[in-house]
Amino acid sequence: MSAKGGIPLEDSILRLENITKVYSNGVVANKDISVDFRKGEIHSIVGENGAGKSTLMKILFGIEQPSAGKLYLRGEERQFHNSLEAIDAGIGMVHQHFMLIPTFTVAESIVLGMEPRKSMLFLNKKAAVAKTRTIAEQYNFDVDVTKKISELSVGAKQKVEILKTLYRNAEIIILDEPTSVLTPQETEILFDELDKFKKLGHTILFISHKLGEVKQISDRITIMRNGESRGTFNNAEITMEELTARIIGRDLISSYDEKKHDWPEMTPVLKVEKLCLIQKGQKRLENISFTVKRGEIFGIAGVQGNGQDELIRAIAGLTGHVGGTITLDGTDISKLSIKKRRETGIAYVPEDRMSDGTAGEASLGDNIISTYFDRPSLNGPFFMRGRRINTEARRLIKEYSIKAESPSQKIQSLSGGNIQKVVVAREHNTNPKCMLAEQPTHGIDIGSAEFIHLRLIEMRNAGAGLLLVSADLDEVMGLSDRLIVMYDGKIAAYFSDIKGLTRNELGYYMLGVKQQTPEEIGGALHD
Amino acid sequence: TTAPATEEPPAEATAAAEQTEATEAPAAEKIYKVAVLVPFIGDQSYFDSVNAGRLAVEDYPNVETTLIEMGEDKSKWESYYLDACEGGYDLIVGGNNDAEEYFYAAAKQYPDQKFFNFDYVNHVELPNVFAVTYNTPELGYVAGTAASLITQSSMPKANAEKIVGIVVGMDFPAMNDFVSGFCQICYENGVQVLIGYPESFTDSAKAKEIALNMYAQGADVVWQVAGGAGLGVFEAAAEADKYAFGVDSDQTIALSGQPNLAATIVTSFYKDCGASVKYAVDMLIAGTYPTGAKTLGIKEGAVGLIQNQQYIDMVPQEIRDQIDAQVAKVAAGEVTVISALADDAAWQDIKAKATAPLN
Amino acid sequence: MTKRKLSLTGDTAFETIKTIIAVFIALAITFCVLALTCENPVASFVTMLTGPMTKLRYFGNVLESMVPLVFSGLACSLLFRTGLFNLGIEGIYYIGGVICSYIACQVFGNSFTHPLVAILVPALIGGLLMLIPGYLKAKYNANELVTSLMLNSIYLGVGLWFIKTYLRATDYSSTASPLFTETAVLPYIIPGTRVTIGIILAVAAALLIYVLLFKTRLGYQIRMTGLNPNFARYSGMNAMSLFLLVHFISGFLGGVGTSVELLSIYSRFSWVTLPGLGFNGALMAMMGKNNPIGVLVVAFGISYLQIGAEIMSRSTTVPVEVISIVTATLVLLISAQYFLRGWREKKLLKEGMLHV
Amino acid sequence: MSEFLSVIFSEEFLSTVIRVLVPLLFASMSAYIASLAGIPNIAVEGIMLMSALFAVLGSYWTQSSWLGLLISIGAGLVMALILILCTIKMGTNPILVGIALNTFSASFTVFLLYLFTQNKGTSASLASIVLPIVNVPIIEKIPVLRAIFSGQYTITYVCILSMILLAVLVYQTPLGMRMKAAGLDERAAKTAGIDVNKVRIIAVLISGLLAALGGAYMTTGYLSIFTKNMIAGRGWIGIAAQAMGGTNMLGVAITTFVFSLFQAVTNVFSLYDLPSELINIIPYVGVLLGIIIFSVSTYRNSKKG
Ligand SMILES: Nc1ncnc2c1ncn2[C@@H]1O[C@H](COP(=O)(O)OP(=O)(O)OP(=O)(O)O)[C@@H](O)[C@H]1O
Ligand SMILES: Nc1ncnc2c1ncn2[C@@H]1O[C@H](COP(=O)(O)OP(=O)(O)OP(=O)(O)O)[C@@H](O)[C@H]1O
Ligand SMILES: [Mg+2]
Ligand SMILES: [Mg+2]
Repeated sequence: MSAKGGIPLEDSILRLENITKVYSNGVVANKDISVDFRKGEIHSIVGENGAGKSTLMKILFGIEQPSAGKLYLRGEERQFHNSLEAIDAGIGMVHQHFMLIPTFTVAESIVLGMEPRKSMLFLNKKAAVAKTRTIAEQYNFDVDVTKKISELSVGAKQKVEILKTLYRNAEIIILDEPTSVLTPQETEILFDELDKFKKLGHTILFISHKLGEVKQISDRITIMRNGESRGTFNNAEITMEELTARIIGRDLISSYDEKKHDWPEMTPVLKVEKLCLIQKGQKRLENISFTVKRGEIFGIAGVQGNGQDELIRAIAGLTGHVGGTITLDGTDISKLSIKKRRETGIAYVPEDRMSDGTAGEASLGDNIISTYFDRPSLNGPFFMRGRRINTEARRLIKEYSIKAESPSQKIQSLSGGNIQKVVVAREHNTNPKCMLAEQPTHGIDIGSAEFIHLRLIEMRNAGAGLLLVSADLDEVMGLSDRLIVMYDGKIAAYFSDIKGLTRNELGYYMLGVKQQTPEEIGGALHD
Repeated sequence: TTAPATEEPPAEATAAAEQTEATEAPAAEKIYKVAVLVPFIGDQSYFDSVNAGRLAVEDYPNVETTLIEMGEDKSKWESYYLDACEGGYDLIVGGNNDAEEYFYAAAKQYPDQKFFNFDYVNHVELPNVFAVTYNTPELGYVAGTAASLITQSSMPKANAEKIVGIVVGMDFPAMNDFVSGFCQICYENGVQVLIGYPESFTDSAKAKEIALNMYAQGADVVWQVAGGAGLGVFEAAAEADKYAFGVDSDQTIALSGQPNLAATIVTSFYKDCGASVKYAVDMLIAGTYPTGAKTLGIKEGAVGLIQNQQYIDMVPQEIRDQIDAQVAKVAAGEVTVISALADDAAWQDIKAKATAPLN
Repeated sequence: MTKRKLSLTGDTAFETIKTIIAVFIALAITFCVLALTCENPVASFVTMLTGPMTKLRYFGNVLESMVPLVFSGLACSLLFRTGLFNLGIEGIYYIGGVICSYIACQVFGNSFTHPLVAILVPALIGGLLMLIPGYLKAKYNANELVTSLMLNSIYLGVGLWFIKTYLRATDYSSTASPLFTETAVLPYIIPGTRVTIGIILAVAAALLIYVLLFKTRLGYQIRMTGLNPNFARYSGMNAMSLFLLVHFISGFLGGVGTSVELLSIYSRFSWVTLPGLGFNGALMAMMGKNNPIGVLVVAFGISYLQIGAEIMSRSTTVPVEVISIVTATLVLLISAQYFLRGWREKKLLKEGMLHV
Repeated sequence: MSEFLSVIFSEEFLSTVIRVLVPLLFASMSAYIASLAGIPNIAVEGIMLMSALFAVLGSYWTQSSWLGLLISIGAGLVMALILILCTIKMGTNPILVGIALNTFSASFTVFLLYLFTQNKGTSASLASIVLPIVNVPIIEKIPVLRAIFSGQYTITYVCILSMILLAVLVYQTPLGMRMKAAGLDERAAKTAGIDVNKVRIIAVLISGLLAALGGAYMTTGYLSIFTKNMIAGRGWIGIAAQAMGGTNMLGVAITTFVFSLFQAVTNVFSLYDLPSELINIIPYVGVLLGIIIFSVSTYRNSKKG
């Protein structure tokens, strides 16, 4: 079954032999990995958070150097000391986190590092614009190359990242979780492109936690676990279940439905009425009204950038200038400070765990108490009680199976999935009446994602109201009891029951193709 | 009659202070250890002059000197004085404005050693201390005399306007003591004075800009009293092709590397701290170390103007004679010179009068 | 995931080894410089290292010169903790000194209340003045480096003018205040030195700030705000008021520092330029990694070295300026992050490979 | 007052502004280019001081003002090299290195001065040579223009040229774009295949070169003598101007110009009987008010949208 061995060297364009990577802090991220990539294939790499996928790709791209092992490119042994050498050798990489500079234009971002010149010395700005435009057209990417990066949507930024590799003539394109921020439609387009590249002879290395996508697009799949390779498989020869089992070492719960549970009295807990928001002279939110009840998960679907983030931040109190009212459990919280809102019973899992959800330089312990550090049980009359805080942190680490050595470890040394678990643990631990969860499993491996989902369901079952924002349709459809779709700062649709709702139907509302009547939408508030 | 300040015989410089002869003491075996404490040398001003005095006595066979630079951090000075006292020196030369309190405290604590304050402001009477100060206003007066004569003269770079300038490092009484006498005589002579304070003793560029402004407004001679920054005035003079006065010592010597700048200096008005240091050491060796405080002025030759060849070549005989006459008048005590340090009201008054534009 | 703490190369052990080796190298360089500039390098070197221990007065010098460094170091470290590069302590030291002197020259109270007022008032005003760049930054995002540098020069000008116009000593030839009233001066605690209760205040301040930062809710909030203001705001902390509070405390420390320095070491105010203690404080803060105890240790170390070098230069022909070469080398080596890193990584790699 | 106005509106005043502006412009551009590439250069003051001294020593040793200038630039580059090596190779905080270099330079210049002149205050006794004053034939005759473009010290023209080259470098060359990228986001630059360290080394060396020219200007024409601590805070003004302008070169230049204008006015004011301490803070107050107005209006605009 394993595709390993057997393949003659000539067939493989890129071959790794016994690659081991030990980071300078002693972490062994890759252990004795041997794998080869063939010309014209889409090769997926899957594995849990921290399995070492990104590290392996960084080694291929010259950002990290292997501690041991060899790398053969087109049969020839190579060593990349920096990205420039990798780029020159025809390797391109789209990173897990965008590597774009907000103040640069699209054209500048794309040509950076390989700028067209005039008379040897000078930047040829016109040629830069022309060249990038040509490439974008050639591959059917619809982006305005004269726009600034900061003005682009997430999907457009993703496109720019891919254009960057194409501009560099990459024969091997590495995509580290490119789809985690895209809508289904955008993902479809991307996959079409990838298929096209494949046919043109490009090799694509694809990393994703969404196994459905992996199955859909891959020729071959390499599984990683604990820094080791657990074998490479032909896509056709491995089932979804097998794949899952090999990644997390057990089976996944197929559906959360059985866990559904009706809270005895579905009283409203969060009521948002006629919410409006104007930012930088633009209407960001217009007349948003809905009610979240105890014991339900209220979903908000939508393409990123259609006001979901602003809405959640307005409810949490992070954005000012709100017209309309927000009522939590009978109290009008729309004029209250963030702290007061939290005290009234709001908890919030933010979209960006690194910039809002944690202080990377601070310890895990400090991070896990930030929203209730003044709780009497953690404090004496004057001082904070270090030992109790430690105990509390250890308890949460255990309960949420966070992979960490001790509460005094810096949080940024945890893998992304574990950081997300810390955030969820902390917010859960405040026992909120209403939890705002924004992209709670973004970029997280399936095992951890399931764990977080179960926690959210548990909260719901204990009587909390949950407001779930997600760009991942599987997630939002799998978890929500009721659902609205947001488009252009307005509610485009409301579904009181999501049974029978199709992804495509939802997609039409998300893209603004369809729109419900005000009466239908009114149900969000009054149901 | 070339007579740079440091070469003047000390006996003449301090004629008023007791009669002196014997420089070679009979007790030949004794080696006299002298410590000289200044914040730093190279100020182009009296610390350098004190050091010159030290170097002069260094040549004596029975004198050993140590120069101690204390740095500009005043909080450290006390320990430098105490260290010097504990270092077994026979004579400790120090004092002047900011260090005075440490100087006198140390003198009190170590009564067996002799102390010499080379430029006092508030003398404290102690049996082992001798202190001198210099009549700065008189020096300013002489400089003002020369300046007002030159601006009205037909010297090649002099103009019709009766305007002169003075660039002063900072606006505080000890510095203004140079200005008060200067203003006094200029006002008497109907000459307007431009005063500029760069508020720095190191920013020569700023001093240059101020001096350039003065020259642009019609001044034809500017006196610099601004330490290192003052060198900018000579740069301005060279650029504007005008005259400048030096201060503290013969600055044509200091500017030996830059003849075009040295050429702008008509004369320098000196304060001979070095000579007084030498005098104190001589007295120590002679076994007649004085106590008390003395003010040294024109009469004692401790302040005055440099009459070198350049001066003689540049300044016509009749002007030099007029200056000499005025100097003699001051030496004879016929003029009461206003001191900014001693009489603030009078200084403010003369400053207002002398700086008022002429009509 | 094989993740192990590796003992010899662990963070604390490595930092210690690194610092010791850096100090040794810096001293070796110093020795070379001495060998080039003076006749008896060995003796001079020994004097430099042991000088401060040879006399109580010298050791007193070490303590007294570390006091202002501790205060400005603490003040700067708090500012740096907010992630800002604000050099305003320099100006606070000046204007605070002017205010302290004004009070110290008045006649009132006794030898307890007078210094108390003379320290607290400049401290309060220092705190308030520090709010200017703090507020401009927090509210309007005005660059704190620009505002603090400009304010430093402005405080100098205004302070000089104030002294000249309202507080000038008539018996003194340069711009300076009259002698401080006797009751205002801080008492000496070690006879034969100028070590006053200032040193106790400095150590107390460091401990207090340490406790504040690491043991209290306020300190927790300050640390989180400093590390990630977005996170602090998201968590419900009032980032703006914390930010202003930190600036206030920092200015307050600056005011206390300058007052303690003046009332301990000086008998009148005669600074006509910025004292430079603010910049040195920035150095202390950075070398002490913005940790109060670190600042204390660094301030002692640098003062010791400085005094040792001064004693050496007094008794030898070495020019005082050579000290600066020594200090610069030491500062650069100790604060080098990558210094010995290669060695450490090789070791880590070896140990890590064992687990593969 | 009318007298004051007549001074302000004179051609002479314009050339005063230019004279004051040149070293400050070098300082701020030095700070600008380094910070653009992501290495704050706090050592501008120290580099200027060192170069000012070496310009004098160099021209004295070689008896050629041009060789002196070269030596001075060399000294500046060495200082810059220390900054960049400590930062890149040793991972020292660049600001710490900057402060250390400034302290070092303040003492070391005095030490060198003493070594070569036996004087700790000035280089006046050295026969150093200045660069010539350049008169430009036709411009010499045109009012106003001649105040700016003729009869200036050699390095003033070097300054004009440097500013043009710098603007071209930053805005018209790949290197400039890479510097900006390295400064704005090191990781993004690295993954785009840019050798960030190389770009930074170049930027800091250019920064050293500009600071060195600023220092050399002080002693090769504007003045001909080195005096201890003669840079007197000009480097810091440059750093403040950089901080105000950020990545916008024009903003940095305008701030510097405004400061110089105020400085020149101050020099004129200092001949009037006003409290000189207060007069001397005018340029600082000017820049402070400038940044307050600028920040408040930016804030208002961003609120309005
Ligand atoms: N620069 C680094 N220094 C030290 N350790 C690192 C570094 N980068 C990654 N690691 C560690 O190496 C391990 C593997 O990380 P890697 O990023 O390769 O995982 P991954 O498979 O990409 O995970 P994810 O699915 O979350 O993206 C993790 O334990 C991580 O903490
Ligand atoms: N110097 C470091 N020391 C320790 N851990 C580090 C270091 N640098 C990065 N890491 C950690 O290694 C992990 C791998 O980095 P990477 O950029 O691939 O993110 P990730 O963990 O894979 O994120 P995600 O969960 O979003 O996929 C991150 O969690 C990061 O915090
Ligand atoms: Mg990853
Ligand atoms: Mg005249």
